[in-house]
Amino acid sequence: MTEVLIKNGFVFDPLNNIDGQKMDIAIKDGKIVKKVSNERNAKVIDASGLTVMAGGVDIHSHIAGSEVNLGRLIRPDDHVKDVVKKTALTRGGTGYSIPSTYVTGYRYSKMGYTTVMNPSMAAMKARHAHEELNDVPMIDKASFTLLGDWWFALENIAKGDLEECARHIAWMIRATRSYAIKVVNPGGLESWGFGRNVHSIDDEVPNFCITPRDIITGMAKVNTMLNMPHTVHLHTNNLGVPGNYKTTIDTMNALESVYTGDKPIGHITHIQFSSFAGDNWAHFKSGAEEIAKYLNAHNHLTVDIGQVTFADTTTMTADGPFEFALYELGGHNKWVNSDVETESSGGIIPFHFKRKNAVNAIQWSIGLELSLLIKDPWKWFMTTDHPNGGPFFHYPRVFAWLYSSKAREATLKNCNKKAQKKSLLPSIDREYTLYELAIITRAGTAKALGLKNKGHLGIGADADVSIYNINPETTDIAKSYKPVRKAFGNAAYTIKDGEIVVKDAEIVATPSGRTMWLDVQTKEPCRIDDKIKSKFKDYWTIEFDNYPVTDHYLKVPEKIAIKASV
Amino acid sequence: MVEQKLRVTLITGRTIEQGVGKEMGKGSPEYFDSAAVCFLDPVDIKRLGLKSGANVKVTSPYGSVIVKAKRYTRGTMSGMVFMPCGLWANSVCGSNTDSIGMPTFRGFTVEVEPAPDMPVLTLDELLKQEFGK
Amino acid sequence: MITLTPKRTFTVPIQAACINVDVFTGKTLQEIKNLSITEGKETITLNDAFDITEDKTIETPNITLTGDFSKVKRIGQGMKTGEIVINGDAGMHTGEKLSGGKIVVNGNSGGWTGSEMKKGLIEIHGNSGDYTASPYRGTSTGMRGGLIIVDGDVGTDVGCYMQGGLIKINGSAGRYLGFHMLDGTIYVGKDCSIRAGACMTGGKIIINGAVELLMPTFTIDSVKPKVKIDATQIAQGPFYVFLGDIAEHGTGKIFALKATNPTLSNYEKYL
Amino acid sequence: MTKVFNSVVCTICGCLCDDLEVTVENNEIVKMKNGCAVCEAKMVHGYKSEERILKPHVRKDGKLVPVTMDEAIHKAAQILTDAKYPLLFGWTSSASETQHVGVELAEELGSALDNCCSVCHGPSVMATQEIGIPTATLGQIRHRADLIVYWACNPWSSHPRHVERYTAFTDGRFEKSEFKDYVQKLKAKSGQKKVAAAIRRTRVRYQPPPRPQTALVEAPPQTLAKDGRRMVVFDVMKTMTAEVADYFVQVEPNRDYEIFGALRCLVNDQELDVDTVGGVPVDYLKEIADVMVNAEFGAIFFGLGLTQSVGRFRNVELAIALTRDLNRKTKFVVSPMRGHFNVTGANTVFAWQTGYPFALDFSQGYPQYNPGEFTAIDLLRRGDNDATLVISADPGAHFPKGAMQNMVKHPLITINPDWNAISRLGDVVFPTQWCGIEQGGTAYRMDSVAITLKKVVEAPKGVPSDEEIVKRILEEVKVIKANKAEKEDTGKQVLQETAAPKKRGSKTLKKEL
Repeated sequence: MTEVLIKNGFVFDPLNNIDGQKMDIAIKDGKIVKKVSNERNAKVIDASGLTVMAGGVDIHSHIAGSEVNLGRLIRPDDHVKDVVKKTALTRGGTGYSIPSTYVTGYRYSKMGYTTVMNPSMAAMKARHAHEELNDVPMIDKASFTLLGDWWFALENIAKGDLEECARHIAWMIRATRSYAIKVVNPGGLESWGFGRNVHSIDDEVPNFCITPRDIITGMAKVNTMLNMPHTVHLHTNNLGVPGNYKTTIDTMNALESVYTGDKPIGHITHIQFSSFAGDNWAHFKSGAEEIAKYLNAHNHLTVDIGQVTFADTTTMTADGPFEFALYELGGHNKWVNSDVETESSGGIIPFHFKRKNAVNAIQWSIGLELSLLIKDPWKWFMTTDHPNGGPFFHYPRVFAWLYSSKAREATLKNCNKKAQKKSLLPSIDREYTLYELAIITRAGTAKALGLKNKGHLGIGADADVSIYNINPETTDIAKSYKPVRKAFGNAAYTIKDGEIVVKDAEIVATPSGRTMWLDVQTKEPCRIDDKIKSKFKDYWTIEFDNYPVTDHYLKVPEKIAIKASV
Repeated sequence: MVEQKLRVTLITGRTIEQGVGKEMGKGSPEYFDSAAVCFLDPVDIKRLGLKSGANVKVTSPYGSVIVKAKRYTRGTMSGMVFMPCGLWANSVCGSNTDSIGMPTFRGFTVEVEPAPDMPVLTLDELLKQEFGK
Repeated sequence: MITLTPKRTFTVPIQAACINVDVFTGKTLQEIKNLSITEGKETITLNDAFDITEDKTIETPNITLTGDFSKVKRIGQGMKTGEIVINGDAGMHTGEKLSGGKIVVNGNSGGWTGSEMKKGLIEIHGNSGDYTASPYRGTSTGMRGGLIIVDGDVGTDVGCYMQGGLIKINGSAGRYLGFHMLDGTIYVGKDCSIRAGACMTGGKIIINGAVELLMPTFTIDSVKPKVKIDATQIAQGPFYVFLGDIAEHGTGKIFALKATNPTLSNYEKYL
Repeated sequence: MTKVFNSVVCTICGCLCDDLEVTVENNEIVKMKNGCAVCEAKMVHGYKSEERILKPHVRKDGKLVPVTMDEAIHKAAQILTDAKYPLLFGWTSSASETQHVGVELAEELGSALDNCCSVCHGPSVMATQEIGIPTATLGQIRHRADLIVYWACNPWSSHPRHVERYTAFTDGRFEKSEFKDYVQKLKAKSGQKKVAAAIRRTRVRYQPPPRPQTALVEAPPQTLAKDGRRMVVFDVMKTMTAEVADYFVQVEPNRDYEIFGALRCLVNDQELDVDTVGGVPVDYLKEIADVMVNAEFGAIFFGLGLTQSVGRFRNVELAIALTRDLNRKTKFVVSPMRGHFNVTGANTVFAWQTGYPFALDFSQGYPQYNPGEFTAIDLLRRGDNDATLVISADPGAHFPKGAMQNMVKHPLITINPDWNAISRLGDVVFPTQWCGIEQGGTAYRMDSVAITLKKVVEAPKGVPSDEEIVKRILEEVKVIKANKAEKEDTGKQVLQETAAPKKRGSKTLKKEL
């Protein structure tokens, strides 16, 4: 493989404490090395005057799977607005809110992102998710399995047998070729099986003698027992309900009860949707201050935001009851619900976030308030919960709102008047630096995910690099936010595993990218006896032998071996 | 009283026999026996003065075909006839789709009349007649 | 005036959204000839398919199409100003998303004619296809304004999700006329097939002929002697007035002429 | 040598039953357990019938003659590149891996691309695009549903094990089936094997527990008020399925839409101005609406009776709207009874690659979608195409005559394992392996759960998989296109060289070209 030398760039590499120093980055055989063997044989990129960062790592973006594809399928009206022509090198496709797989890969790469986590995969439909991920080129990816309402887990937690639960989950992580445990509205999805929901973390889940609190703490403990690289990835109860910030704080407290003090115990995802105050939609308010205060005082959690970007998008989540509640609010012509037996549910509603709508504008404000009020950038990460808050290719807009108060003002000015009055944003003058941006988009996410070779440019790291046309010496990014925003959307170079894949925002190579999965080995393997098999037959409608995903479904698999402590 | 012709609504669809037949092969006798038929209500069979198994001609605005008449005994369906989907039924189905891609497969009016002197064509004969190949 | 005449009989469909006054304006004849269109999968120039001449003495119509254009799709798509006259049949998507100007078809017009139209006028002196004035798949915003006049009959699903404007059909109408209509007016000079106004929540459908079968989800409101079609035209009744679609809690109105609809008289007992 | 394969997947209908036990002797399936009659016909008999295609054929002077694979591939690629607007149709009996390559081929060609969905549940997909769909995987229904409605479908014939595996005749965690016990008792009584086989073949019409006649009567029968899982059938005629249902409602043909509309009003406690709808008294529908509202978990399955009769996708749309309305009162789901075993896969694969599930066109370089414009039947009806490739489908037997007559006017390429109607009509005929018997792959069940198909026997020598054929055609198309472009380029160069002495700007020349 050819060697690459990136010369004289301003490097931002927070995991190695490099803050904009001018230096060279050398690449050999897909890894970062100290120096190239011979500069004359290496491909030299003159990065003088450019910003160099590790490739972006997205911690939460729904890019593939049954749910995503169903969303794609129901929105021809969305695709027809955004078509992508085939070229000699790249495949054609469509956008907008849920781009087709190839377009997803190309657009991520154009922004300098090289790793994306697909955070919601129903175990039974894992095969589909992996087939689809194979068609997302340019990026490395991994999926999180929905396990919070899996009958096996609920029964074992109710029994108090967490070790057995852990063994089952280890089996499931392997069987679905997954990377982390995802818990969505714990207990709520099971209740939704009969059209109901849970409304606090201490409501009982019908038929299972268990509460959401039991599930949350049980899963967090299981996660620790299994030595998973990432924490439990949690979508809270009561998501999207006014006043839900209290439930969120209850949840965070519950997680604290199992915190052992070394590394974070949980990750609360798209927390913007869980930081609502006010008693009802008419009195809808931001709960960002309370949540940020809590997070500033505690160290057991990480969060991502789920920023709203004002787009005609498509909301999709495994939280079926939430989507139904959204549908009930009216004004939606399409509603999809898709329950998955013994495991999960799902819902989809196309949704247009509008500046002039008070609730939407406040939601936008909540996301930014959280981002700016949480002091430590290692605790929170930037996402739009693609496509829920807005499509992922709107990230540069979000960056601009973070590094430029001028950009925030410009958007706020066009928002709903009531929302403007309620917004805390005018009182906050924090502006993110490039160093901090590198934390919330790559270094922090890679760390939270336990991806040792990603998110930084130290020796031995994967040679995933993005180079942006931003000169930190000559540009005041906060003032001239527009060109910088443009630069973030159109990488000067993206390098994936040592190969230049994007040059001047044009795709120049289309590698496949790897699919990472955990081979979790428990000391005592999960017992698969006839009893379990017969239970399996009772619970699912497919045969035990046909359930696990085989290697055939991973185009470029990257197995990560994990030794569990049970 | 015996009638010359009946104007009825045609329904096409699957039967398990046709399902078995198609899997045995389109040229198989099972397929021919199960697909080149038309089910009528016993009352309608009587009105046409037919016996079960007699040849009938089914005609629609889109074409006509000879098939064997069979009695449908499971429930009343006077005014309707049922043909298993397949080449024979499709000889009378229309290509109009109301601009959604689905042709006129069922729920349209056809005429059924006895055709004692006309043979039921086999798959190959029918292909030759309709498409010349 | 630019005149286009087909050079040959087309067998595969042609996509030619560039046949549009906005596009032609400001271009020389040579530039117009070089505009690219597709014939099936092949990209060709306008000149490959059509004989193109210019007559600078005539201003309106800006474009005249003479011959069989039934395989030519998207004529005048998204046009804002000017006038196109088609002396022959027009293909699918003619005048789609029209936001001004005028299109006259002296022949029949294909499906999706005037789809998602905003403003302007489309006159069809023949029949018009399915989905006339109806939006694209999965879209719930239909025709917003303007006027469509059809001298002949129309196909099925005409005026779906209509939000404003007027469709005047002098012939008869197919199934699902005014499906999910929100506002605006549809007038049918002759008969109307089943399921007119299904799922409508607003607007009005005036049927001057026989209604094949009224949806059971409509309820009779009154009998009115006449009804306004637009500011200048009035349809003479008496008309039965039905409200619906109650399954959608709608308040759309169907006006069915009493004289041609004796089967609807059994609704009178509820008045 | 005998080998027994377990958990083999059936490749007939959208149920994708994956519990077959297949016995193979000397590379031949000799026995199959657990499958339905149709499955047995295919897996034990049909797949090895004499009608198998073993060699590629090309039509020469009106007769199909065997040729080499290379010749057939080249001929097919030549036809497709020469055509102005080819159509690629079928795909639903192929594994999703093949469908995957199919999209690439269509994109490379700039052709139209459609799958059999357009003549079965395309309308259901379109209805979903209009208003979404509340649905669930089949197991969810098995575990929870206490009311099963089969509307305009006859699973007993088209999905023979649907009732037994997923709905009325099976037990779930929260819902028991009285039928299951009954079936089991019957099995025990008269020798398990014999009866099991009989039930599978659906030849024996065993009588369920005594109940009132299910013809139209004034008062609804008591069975509807009973506890436990109930099964209701709406259809235009009394089918096998209707016979075993607790309750059968015979509706007039083409009046489903009106009945759905009426039911929606009744579910929302509104009054109607009419007495009967679609041949069913309104009082009767009121009772049904009550039963629906009072169900804990209801499931509506609908079939081609809705998608093929007058109204087509609008019928489905209203079925979904009814389900949505019912969700305000209780939990309800609705699901189409997808036909071909991988028709859902075709929709799924097409959708993730292009955004659209069927009725595609690539002539503009990007995918376009519009049923009615790019669906196979409409293209053929209008005569828009000048060449067709049909893969793993038999439009010869399942398209209306008018459409087929336009198809056979132009060159036709077919890829099918046996001499079905379309292969007999083909101009270039490829042999291929039976998907799910001689080759593996992935298929999507009707509730879009992906399942891995198994290979149990070796294909006859020289018969490739359809994936390989499509891949080779794609490569050949690329080669032909490259050669063509090269020729044009040399043509251009010659022109430029001759033009050069005249000192004309090459830019203007290029423009003219």
